[in-house]
Amino acid sequence: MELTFYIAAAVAVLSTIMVITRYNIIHALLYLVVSFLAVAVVFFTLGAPFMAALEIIIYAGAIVVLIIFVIMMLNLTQEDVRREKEWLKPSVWVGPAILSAVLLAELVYIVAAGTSPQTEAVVAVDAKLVGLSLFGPYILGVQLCGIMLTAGIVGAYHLGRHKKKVIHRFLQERSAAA
Amino acid sequence: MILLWMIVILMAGGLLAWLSKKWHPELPRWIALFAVLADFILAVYLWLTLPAATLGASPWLLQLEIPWIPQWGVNFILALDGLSLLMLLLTFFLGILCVLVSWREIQTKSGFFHFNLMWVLAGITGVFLTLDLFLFYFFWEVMLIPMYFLIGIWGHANRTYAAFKFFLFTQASGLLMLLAILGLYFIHGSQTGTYTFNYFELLGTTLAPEAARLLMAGFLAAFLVKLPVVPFHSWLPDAHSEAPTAGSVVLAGLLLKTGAYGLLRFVLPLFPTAAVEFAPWAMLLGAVGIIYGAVMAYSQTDLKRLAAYTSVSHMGFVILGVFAFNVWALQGVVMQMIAHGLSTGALFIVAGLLYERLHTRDMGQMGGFWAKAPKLGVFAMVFVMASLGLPGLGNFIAEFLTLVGSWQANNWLTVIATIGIVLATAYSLRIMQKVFFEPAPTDHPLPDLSAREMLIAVPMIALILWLGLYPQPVLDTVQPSINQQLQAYQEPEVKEKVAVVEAVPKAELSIGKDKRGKTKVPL
Amino acid sequence: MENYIWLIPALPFLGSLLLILFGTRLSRAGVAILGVGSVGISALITILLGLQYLAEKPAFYHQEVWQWFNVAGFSPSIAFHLDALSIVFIFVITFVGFLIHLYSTAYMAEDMDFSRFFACMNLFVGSMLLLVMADNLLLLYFGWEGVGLCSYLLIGFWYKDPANGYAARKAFIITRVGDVAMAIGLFILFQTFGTLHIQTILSQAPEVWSVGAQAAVLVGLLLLGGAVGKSGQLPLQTWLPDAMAGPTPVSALIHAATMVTAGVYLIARMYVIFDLAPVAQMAVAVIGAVTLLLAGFSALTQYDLKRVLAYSTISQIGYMFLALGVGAWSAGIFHFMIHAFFKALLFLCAGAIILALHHEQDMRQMGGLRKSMPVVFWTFLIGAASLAALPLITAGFYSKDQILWYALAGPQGSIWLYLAGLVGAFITSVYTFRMVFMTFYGEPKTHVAHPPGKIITIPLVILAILSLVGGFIELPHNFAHVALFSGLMAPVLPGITANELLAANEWLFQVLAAVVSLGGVFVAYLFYQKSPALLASIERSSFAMALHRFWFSGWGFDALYDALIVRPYVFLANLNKRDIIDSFYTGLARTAEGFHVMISQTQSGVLRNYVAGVVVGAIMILTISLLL
Amino acid sequence: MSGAPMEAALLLAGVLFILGLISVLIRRNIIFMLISVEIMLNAAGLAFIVAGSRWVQPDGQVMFIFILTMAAAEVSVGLALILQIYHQLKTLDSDAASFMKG
Repeated sequence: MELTFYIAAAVAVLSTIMVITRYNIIHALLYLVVSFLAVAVVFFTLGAPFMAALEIIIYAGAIVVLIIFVIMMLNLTQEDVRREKEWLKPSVWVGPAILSAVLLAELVYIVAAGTSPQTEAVVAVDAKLVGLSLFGPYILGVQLCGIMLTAGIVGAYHLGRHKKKVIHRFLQERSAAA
Repeated sequence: MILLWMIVILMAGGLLAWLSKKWHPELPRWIALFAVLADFILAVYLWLTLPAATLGASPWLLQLEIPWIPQWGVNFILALDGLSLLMLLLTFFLGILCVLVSWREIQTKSGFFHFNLMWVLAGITGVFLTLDLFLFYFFWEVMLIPMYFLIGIWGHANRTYAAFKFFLFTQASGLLMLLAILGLYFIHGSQTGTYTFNYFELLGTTLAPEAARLLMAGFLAAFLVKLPVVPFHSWLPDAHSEAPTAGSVVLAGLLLKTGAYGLLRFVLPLFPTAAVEFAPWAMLLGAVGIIYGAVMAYSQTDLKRLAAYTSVSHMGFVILGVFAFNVWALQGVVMQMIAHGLSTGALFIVAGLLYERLHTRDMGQMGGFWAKAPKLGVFAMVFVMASLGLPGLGNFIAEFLTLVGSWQANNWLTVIATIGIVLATAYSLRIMQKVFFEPAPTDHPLPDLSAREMLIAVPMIALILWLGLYPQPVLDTVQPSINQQLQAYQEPEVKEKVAVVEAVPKAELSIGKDKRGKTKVPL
Repeated sequence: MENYIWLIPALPFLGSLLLILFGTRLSRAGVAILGVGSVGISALITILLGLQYLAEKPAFYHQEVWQWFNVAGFSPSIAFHLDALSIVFIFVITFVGFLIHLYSTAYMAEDMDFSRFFACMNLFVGSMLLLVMADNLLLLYFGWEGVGLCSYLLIGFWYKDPANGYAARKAFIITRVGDVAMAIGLFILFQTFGTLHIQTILSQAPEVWSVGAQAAVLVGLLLLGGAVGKSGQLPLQTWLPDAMAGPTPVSALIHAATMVTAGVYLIARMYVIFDLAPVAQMAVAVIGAVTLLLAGFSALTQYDLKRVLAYSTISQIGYMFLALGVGAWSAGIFHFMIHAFFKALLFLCAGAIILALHHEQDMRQMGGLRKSMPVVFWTFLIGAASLAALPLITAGFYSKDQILWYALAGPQGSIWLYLAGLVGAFITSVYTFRMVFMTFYGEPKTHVAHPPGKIITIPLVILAILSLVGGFIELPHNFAHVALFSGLMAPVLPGITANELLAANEWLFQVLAAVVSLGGVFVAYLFYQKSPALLASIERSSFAMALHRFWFSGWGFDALYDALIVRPYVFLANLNKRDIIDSFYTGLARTAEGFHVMISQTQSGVLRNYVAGVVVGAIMILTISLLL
Repeated sequence: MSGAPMEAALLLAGVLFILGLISVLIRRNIIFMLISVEIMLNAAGLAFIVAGSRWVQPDGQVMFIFILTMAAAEVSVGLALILQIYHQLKTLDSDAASFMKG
């Protein structure tokens, strides 16, 4: 089981690195799916099989599909890939990478310095328990999530809708000035 | 109930005035006038009918207590004693004048103007009446915001700047006071277990010296800025000079008095030991303020700015007197509050009348009005003389009593303050010289006072003369309150003084013997 | 009669009030009747009251009108206390005041602001009466400031000329400097005695303070400060010569006869304090002596007729201070009364001349008026003789002789004070007759336009008679010995005994004084009448010219104060016109604004920068929490 | 079932988070940024799962569900916004929208 974890973890990290280094969005998305799947495996090893399933369904499924739909609507071409390459020069990424590396180092230090608890056998927390606590003490959170999703739907519909006149007033001013 | 009515009449009058603009453009003025007049008549009625509180007994004449937010210990408490009664009389009197003086001056948005004016007055009335600290803070803000609009909408050229400055100074200091109020609330609550904002209950709070100092600093912040005392005065010249006439009159005549009132009502009784510690510094600030204000006033060329700095100078006497902790000084302070309200109000009215006619406040543009407008000249002369402290006018009684009192407390600062009188002469006479006597640089037509303006001028002159020649009714009205405020300072002495007050007036000789050696207030 | 005491000040106040309210609607005759009448009735009541006082000889009359206020035992009243001292003063104020009012109706007849003039004059008389009748120091202070106001209003009466306004303000402000000293004196008195009632203070002071007590000296000096300011004594004398900018009747009434002697009244009234404070009393004498000399020399050099008289007033009040300072209380008051007569007379004569010569005040433009204005000439001559203290016939001789005598022979007298007085007397008679010769003798230089009418000459004649016979109520004991005046004063002010040794030879000093006075007249005659060339030759020397300039400018006090006080004050005030403290707050606002500009730079709109900011923040927080 | 080491799992979450962060920082394409945010959210969720597993409590998984919901809502709104931006600016460059700083 431990081995499964390490392999899955390695896959997750590698595929994520691939995600962030791709120039073509579709390629990146494919790696992203791999990454999500690997994380799902990690969940499984951590004794959360239900979450693993959710991860696959929602992240690897719904969200990625949504993104792909949008990309399809945008009619991206080879030109965009070339521009992406142009944007991703070492001078651009070195600074943020160092910054993030510092952050990572600190995280590692914190995790390593923490009094490590004795590794015990992973006990699965079954979905029933999760459901009980979700509709028990966290009922307010569930309701809020419902509201948020509603807002998300309304917002997405409102923003995504094609209107005859699409130019925002800020841009109108700008084009008028130009 | 009558106390609540006073506030309600003003607030309702304000709303009605705002609405009535739609029906008839002149209606807001009349509604405002009648609202304030009604309040004034109520206050005068109270003054004449309520028996003067017997000395030694409770000074409170009327009280109203309604629970408001009981779980926080907030009550709607209104209470009237001699001090607040006098302040109310002043408020409503000046309120009437403000409506009258704006009759021609304010032509734009007159409905909203009168709404704001009424609500400022309502806020001031509330401040003078309430004895619940929560409510006090509420009214403190109520008088602030309409004032902001009065300056910001109907002011002169630089009004936005002045309005912001006024708002920032008073709001920031007011928040410090809120902190202090809350601090007092929690300390009292943790000591006794009853969390309350009730003034009477908070009076008994025993405070650690350190806490008392901090809490007093919070209250002082609000009151000293409002008063204003010299390093915190710089909002005042801008606000005064940019405000419309009615705004200046309310500012100088009333808003500054809320600071003085706060010192008397809250700082003195709540923090006796801390106040005694702070007294020399406060008196120093007062003396510095007297001199500094006078010097600044001398150099101004803007008539309203000059008058504003005279306020700074005169308010120096207030703080000098308050922290002298004796009956003479406090009587002088109360007198100063009233007399200064009238005299500086009058000076601003003069400035406003001149502005209405000439459209300038620059004294360099004025001159020779003595011949053209003799009535205006006499009006100005009387109040210029009042502001330099001429005997026979109210300010003299105020300043002399204050100085007599402060002499008992601190000789050198009193000497400095007295020198301020010479400087007051210098700037006051400069007004007369520049505006009325010197030949005019330009030949403006200058109509003399109209009947409406005479209606403003004559009562003011009559009142200031009355205050100067027979101030006893005023002094008697306020005496019990002052004894109350001073109780914490000189328990045995007050008793003695009470006896003195009751004694026949011709017993001066024996009093002189009693007093010797005892007149020095322990500090 | 004593029930009508309150009417004496009330009538002028009422007159003033009516004139302010209705003055513009009344005819000139109406204004004159109201203005003169109110003072006239006051004078009548005063004379009747005075006669009653002389007949009954009570200690004093007292009347309380109402209690002013009462704060914890501080309870001054609007109440009047009349004893011999006050009666002398109110007699002079109302009677001389009445004559001057009468005179003014003619003098001011042409003026636009006829009613304003009488309103102010009445207000002045009322305030002055309050001052001298007050039974407590606060009411006295009321009158004291009131007369200051009227003085201000009347000096600046012709306000169209800014110079007059300047003089008026100068007068008010300088006297206020003295008033501050006096106010502080009142604070100390109140702290010590718990009251400001004059008689109480006077009766208790010797019990509370021993002779020479520090507090007593302090109070004495502070009261002296007030007196010095009001009475134009050193070092606050500079306002008085400028005060001549006012109309001449004003100079006569306020700046010669009454208001400027308020200081004398104050010191005499509070004599007990000065008795207890020998240092303060000595200061009074010294200030008087120095002032009378300085002012005398300045008077020698003036060309403006009224300025000569102004300096002469300062000088004569110096004599009164000298008298008070050596303890010759009654002599000081006697000189006040006589001085009021002859100085008012001189001013009124000067006014008649000025009016006749179209407001010409320069003596160099006058001359030969003896023929064209005989009445004025004779009355002026009488006044001048009285001022110069010509022996035997003039009242001035008797009053001044007393002062000189006690300055030497009194218990506090000294040879130096006497010498100062004697030199002063000589100078007085020189400048007085310089005035007479320059104005009335020689060639006429300006045409006389309006010969003075009856209304002008009648007051002159009355005052002239008083200036002559007024002295006969108090004659030296070795010469007829009439002591009516000092007898009158005896219950109020302590008497004085002369040094035994000197007393034997008193006649010698009287003769000396007479000789000095006559010598002065002779010198004036020599220089200004007989051989002006002699004077011209002296004046040509550079030293004399410098001295002349120095004296002419009043010993440079004006320039000194201007450079030391006025200019720095105005400079500092103007320097700080924008209010330095405000710059602290605007600085605060600027700083906040600066930070705002700085921080708003970071809002670039580039999303990645914001993220970077978040990261940096996270790193910082983590680092801090790790390090701690 | 021998459990996976907690530290390693937490480190994995950290590494994934940092990778997402780097991507947000270096990418100008808005869609890439959105994808990176998803990675970061996922990493955060992983950390919750780890914690929940460590204490054998359901709360960690509850939190993950909340995060999931939020991510879904965020992606839908975010994509709608991207569409708008693309329509208006004809580019996916996030810097092009910097004039909206106000």
